[in-house]
Amino acid sequence: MNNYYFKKILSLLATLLVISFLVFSAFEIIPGDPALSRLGTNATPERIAALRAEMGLDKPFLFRYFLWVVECVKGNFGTSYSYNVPVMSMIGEKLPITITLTLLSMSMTMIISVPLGIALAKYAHRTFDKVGFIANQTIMSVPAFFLGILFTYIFGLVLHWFKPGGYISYKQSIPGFIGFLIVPAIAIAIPKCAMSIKLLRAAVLQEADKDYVRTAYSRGNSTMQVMYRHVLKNALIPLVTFWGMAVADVIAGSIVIEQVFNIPGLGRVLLTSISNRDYPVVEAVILLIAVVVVLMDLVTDILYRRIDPRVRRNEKG
Amino acid sequence: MLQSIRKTLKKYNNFFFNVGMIITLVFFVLAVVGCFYTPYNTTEMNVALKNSSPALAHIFGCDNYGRDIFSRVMEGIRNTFFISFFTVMIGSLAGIVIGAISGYYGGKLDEILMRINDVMFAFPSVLLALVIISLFGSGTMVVTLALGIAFIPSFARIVRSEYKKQAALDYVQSAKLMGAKDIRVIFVHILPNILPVLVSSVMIGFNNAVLAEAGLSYLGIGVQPPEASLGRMLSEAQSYLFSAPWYALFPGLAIVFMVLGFSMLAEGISAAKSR
Amino acid sequence: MSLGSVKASYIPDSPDILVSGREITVSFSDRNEKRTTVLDGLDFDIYRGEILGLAGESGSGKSTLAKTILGMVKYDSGRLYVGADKPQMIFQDPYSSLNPAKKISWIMQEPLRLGTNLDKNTRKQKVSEMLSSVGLSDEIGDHKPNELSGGQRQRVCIGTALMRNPELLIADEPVSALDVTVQAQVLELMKSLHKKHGFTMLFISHDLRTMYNFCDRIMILQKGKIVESGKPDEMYRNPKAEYTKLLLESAGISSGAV
Amino acid sequence: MLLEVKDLTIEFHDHDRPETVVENVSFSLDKGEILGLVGESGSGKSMTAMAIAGLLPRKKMKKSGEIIFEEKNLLTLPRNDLRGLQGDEIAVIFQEPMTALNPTMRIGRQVEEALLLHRNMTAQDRKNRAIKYLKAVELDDAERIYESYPHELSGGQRQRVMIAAAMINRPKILIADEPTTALDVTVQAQIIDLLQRTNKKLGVAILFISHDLSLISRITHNVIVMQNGHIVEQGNTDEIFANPQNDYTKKLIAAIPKVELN
Repeated sequence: MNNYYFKKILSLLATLLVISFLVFSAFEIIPGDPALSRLGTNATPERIAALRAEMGLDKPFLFRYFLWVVECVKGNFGTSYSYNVPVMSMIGEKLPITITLTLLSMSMTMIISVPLGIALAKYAHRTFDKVGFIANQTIMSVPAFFLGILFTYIFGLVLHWFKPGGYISYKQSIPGFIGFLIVPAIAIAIPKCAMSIKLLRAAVLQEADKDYVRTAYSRGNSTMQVMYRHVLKNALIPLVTFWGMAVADVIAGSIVIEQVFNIPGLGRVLLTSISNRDYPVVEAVILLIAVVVVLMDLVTDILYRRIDPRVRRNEKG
Repeated sequence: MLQSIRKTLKKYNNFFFNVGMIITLVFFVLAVVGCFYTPYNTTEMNVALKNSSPALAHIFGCDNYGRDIFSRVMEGIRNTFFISFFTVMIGSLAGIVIGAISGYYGGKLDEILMRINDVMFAFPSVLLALVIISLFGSGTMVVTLALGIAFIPSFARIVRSEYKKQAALDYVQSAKLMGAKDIRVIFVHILPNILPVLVSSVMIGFNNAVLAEAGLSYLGIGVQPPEASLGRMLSEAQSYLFSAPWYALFPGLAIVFMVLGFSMLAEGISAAKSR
Repeated sequence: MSLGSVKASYIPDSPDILVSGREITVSFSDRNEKRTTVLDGLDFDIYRGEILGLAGESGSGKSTLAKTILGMVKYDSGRLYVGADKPQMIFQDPYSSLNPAKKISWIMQEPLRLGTNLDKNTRKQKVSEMLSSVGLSDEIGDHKPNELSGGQRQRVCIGTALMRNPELLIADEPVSALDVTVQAQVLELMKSLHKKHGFTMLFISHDLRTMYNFCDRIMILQKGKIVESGKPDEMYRNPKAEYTKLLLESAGISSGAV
Repeated sequence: MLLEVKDLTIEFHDHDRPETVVENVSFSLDKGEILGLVGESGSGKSMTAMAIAGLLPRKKMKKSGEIIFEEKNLLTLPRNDLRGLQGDEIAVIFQEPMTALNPTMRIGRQVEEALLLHRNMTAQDRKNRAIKYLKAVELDDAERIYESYPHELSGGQRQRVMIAAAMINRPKILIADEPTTALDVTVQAQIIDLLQRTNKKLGVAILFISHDLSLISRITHNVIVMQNGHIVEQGNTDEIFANPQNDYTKKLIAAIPKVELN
């Protein structure tokens, strides 16, 4: 068991190393000299050379990669080209916003989708399911940012439930901060929720056809007993994978949602750095998300092994 | 020929497929017509019509420059449609080749390919596209290419698992025993059997491509003004949300229905397959 | 990777031998690199024109032996001689051994398309001859596999395998997925085709009852080793190995007549 | 008479045309009897058995006739009352021990589930009883198996677990739907032997469904031969095998490969 996790963590670290190398070399091969772009085209060659040396750009590629990785591990992602402040402090300030948004929408997704997915499957092919399925399919088709705009209009401008654009920093007031993030979180959660419901419904229906369900009925279980005691655990297996990947997806989705609700989060930082060609910041954000992807992979794996004993066997011995 | 078309139509005659087909056809016609004709010039401004509400002459109303929103939505649909088309083409063709090789041959090659693929797959496609765009700029071509590349892993994953399933079946062994070369087994023997899955995942690909393109153009990446794009229209409409809510509503609905059409088609195809 | 023509690593002493193996060992490694021996130093000969039965339970290695002869599995050590060019195989599950996307006629033409230069009309002619010799009507060729019954499918498989007159036919549990009455018919067909074409057949089965009348010789395999071989009548009357006795007893065949 | 089936007819209504899969089937099962139900695929033998077990879907299917068990008609019995019999008086074992057990639930919980549903017992009592029954089906190391998951057992062990789980409430009827088809011959013989001894020891009546005539001829007291949803012949097993009347029965018996050692 421990041996398995040891191996797993090693392979995840290797994955991270590969990603970091790809990211680093990608920003290496792009045309344009960061020193030049920082000083402008009319700078003297001497000044450029001096700045290149200061930025470490005159060293060999692999050496710079090695230095960069060592510094990243230490938590130092370099200095922003455009703002000349440590990348870490720029990102660190924004992290709580993105994390809160992600946690809020993920928990909404999980809490709402499980009972609804089971309910649809229970009434499969009856009117409730048919109507619910079509509604679900339609909701899945609404992009989160359009939902956000609709919510801004309906809840903000018409009903005045919240003040559009009135973001409250977590430094000012934590309840106010969370209160403001709830509507954006709902906008992110609704399409994800619809997808979870669809997946769970399909998984439950697929499980319901299996032989062990018939065995359960033959012992005198009622439909609800069969669903919750036998089917649910097996049907959650595909959903766990989906949720694991949804976390990274939600973070990516929050980039757009932050624009809609004018929230100064990680997404805003990424977008400005992309347009400013502020590569240390872009690299850091990408690496950060890669870490989340890899971590979620680990969490999914742990959950998987809790739910499905067959997975445990495959790596034993 | 005619008979086989009729047979196919009968096989796919279900609610989801029909609704999806109708919606998609409407958008397809709008996109194609949008290449040659729009009711008004999409860039012509008219101060008198600034933020005017929907009326007979301008059924979707006018935007903050007094441009006809219906015409601009048509143009946006056209752009989204073609960007999505090429995105899915790039993603699916590369995905088929990678997935087929990986799934059919298996072994170490499969392990390495899928390792890379899985990391890329778990990486949100919008973000992957953003990385590529940050490297090469934000034109229409780059966005199409970036999304196309970002879509490869999901296709490769599906195709690989189908090939793995098929390669384990006896008819594949049988074909090899007859003396069929691998390339023939892959494309002549196996490919027709995964076609339904492939078509349905291409439709889901369209669905995701439309969503991703709209998201990116909302961020101002992709189609550049004054050319219309649905996402950018939404982002511009946000400033006038209170005075001209229809400006946001119509491009948004266009995205929703376009996505809905493709997802219904995908649903309909899987439903026909499982019957 | 082209299958079916295995290079001989030695030449057996008798010209009557079509396939022969000496000390054949095959092992697989699982995901944790742990190796399990599936075939453990097998010595066997298959004589020209005979029907050799290969009996054993799941995990005995009988299918692996077939795949080794066909070159689909590599053997770790030992010597193998396969004197037949393009040996063919009939699989257990007639539902997965025919390509679901193709028509029967297309499937049956494929061996000719790949191995001969015959034109389309000649190929079709040959297919229709083969269909009638496996007891199927011509119009079956226009159907797809899912429109056929299990018995019909297995007939098609037999016909396809015989399209290029192979010297060796390996049948891996060819009737165990079929209904009992259909089983009898398919076995009868195979027997009569064997008489007509004179190919050599390796008949893999777990059913000692079926093998009794069908095979000229029987080899009993247990955990990758041959525990006994001989003519069915002698073996059933006087089984030497304990395992053979157990198998016969389990099948309800005691030393008396049943 | 323990169970009586009268004029059982089952129709499917999920396609364009209704399809009759079982038509006018009547037979009875006595206490302690092993009754064979034999036929090829599509004969309706499994449908008949599932109707008795109460496992046919309620929708898209029309059932008529009667299945009388202890003066109750199982076909019309309300579902809650039927559930009271399932797993208590009537138990089932299935063909695929691989898939008939829940892959994510420990063996112990599956074996004792019928106790949980039908008896008022403490958890410890249930466990003791489950282990007793696991031992009774000759599983050595019953305590370990109690804590195992299905994938950790072999096919034969799983089928033994199924039998223990089915017998734990001492049912009056055990429906065995091709219980050995998926197993190896030697394991098959052991399971058959176990079923026969269970029948003798506990007096449970067994409805044994199989396509394997040689197996049926060896273990059943009486046999019913079905074809296309109809009963074509029924009676004492030895008599039918010695002197079949119906053409189809003759054909089936002729299809058993003969082993005549001389």
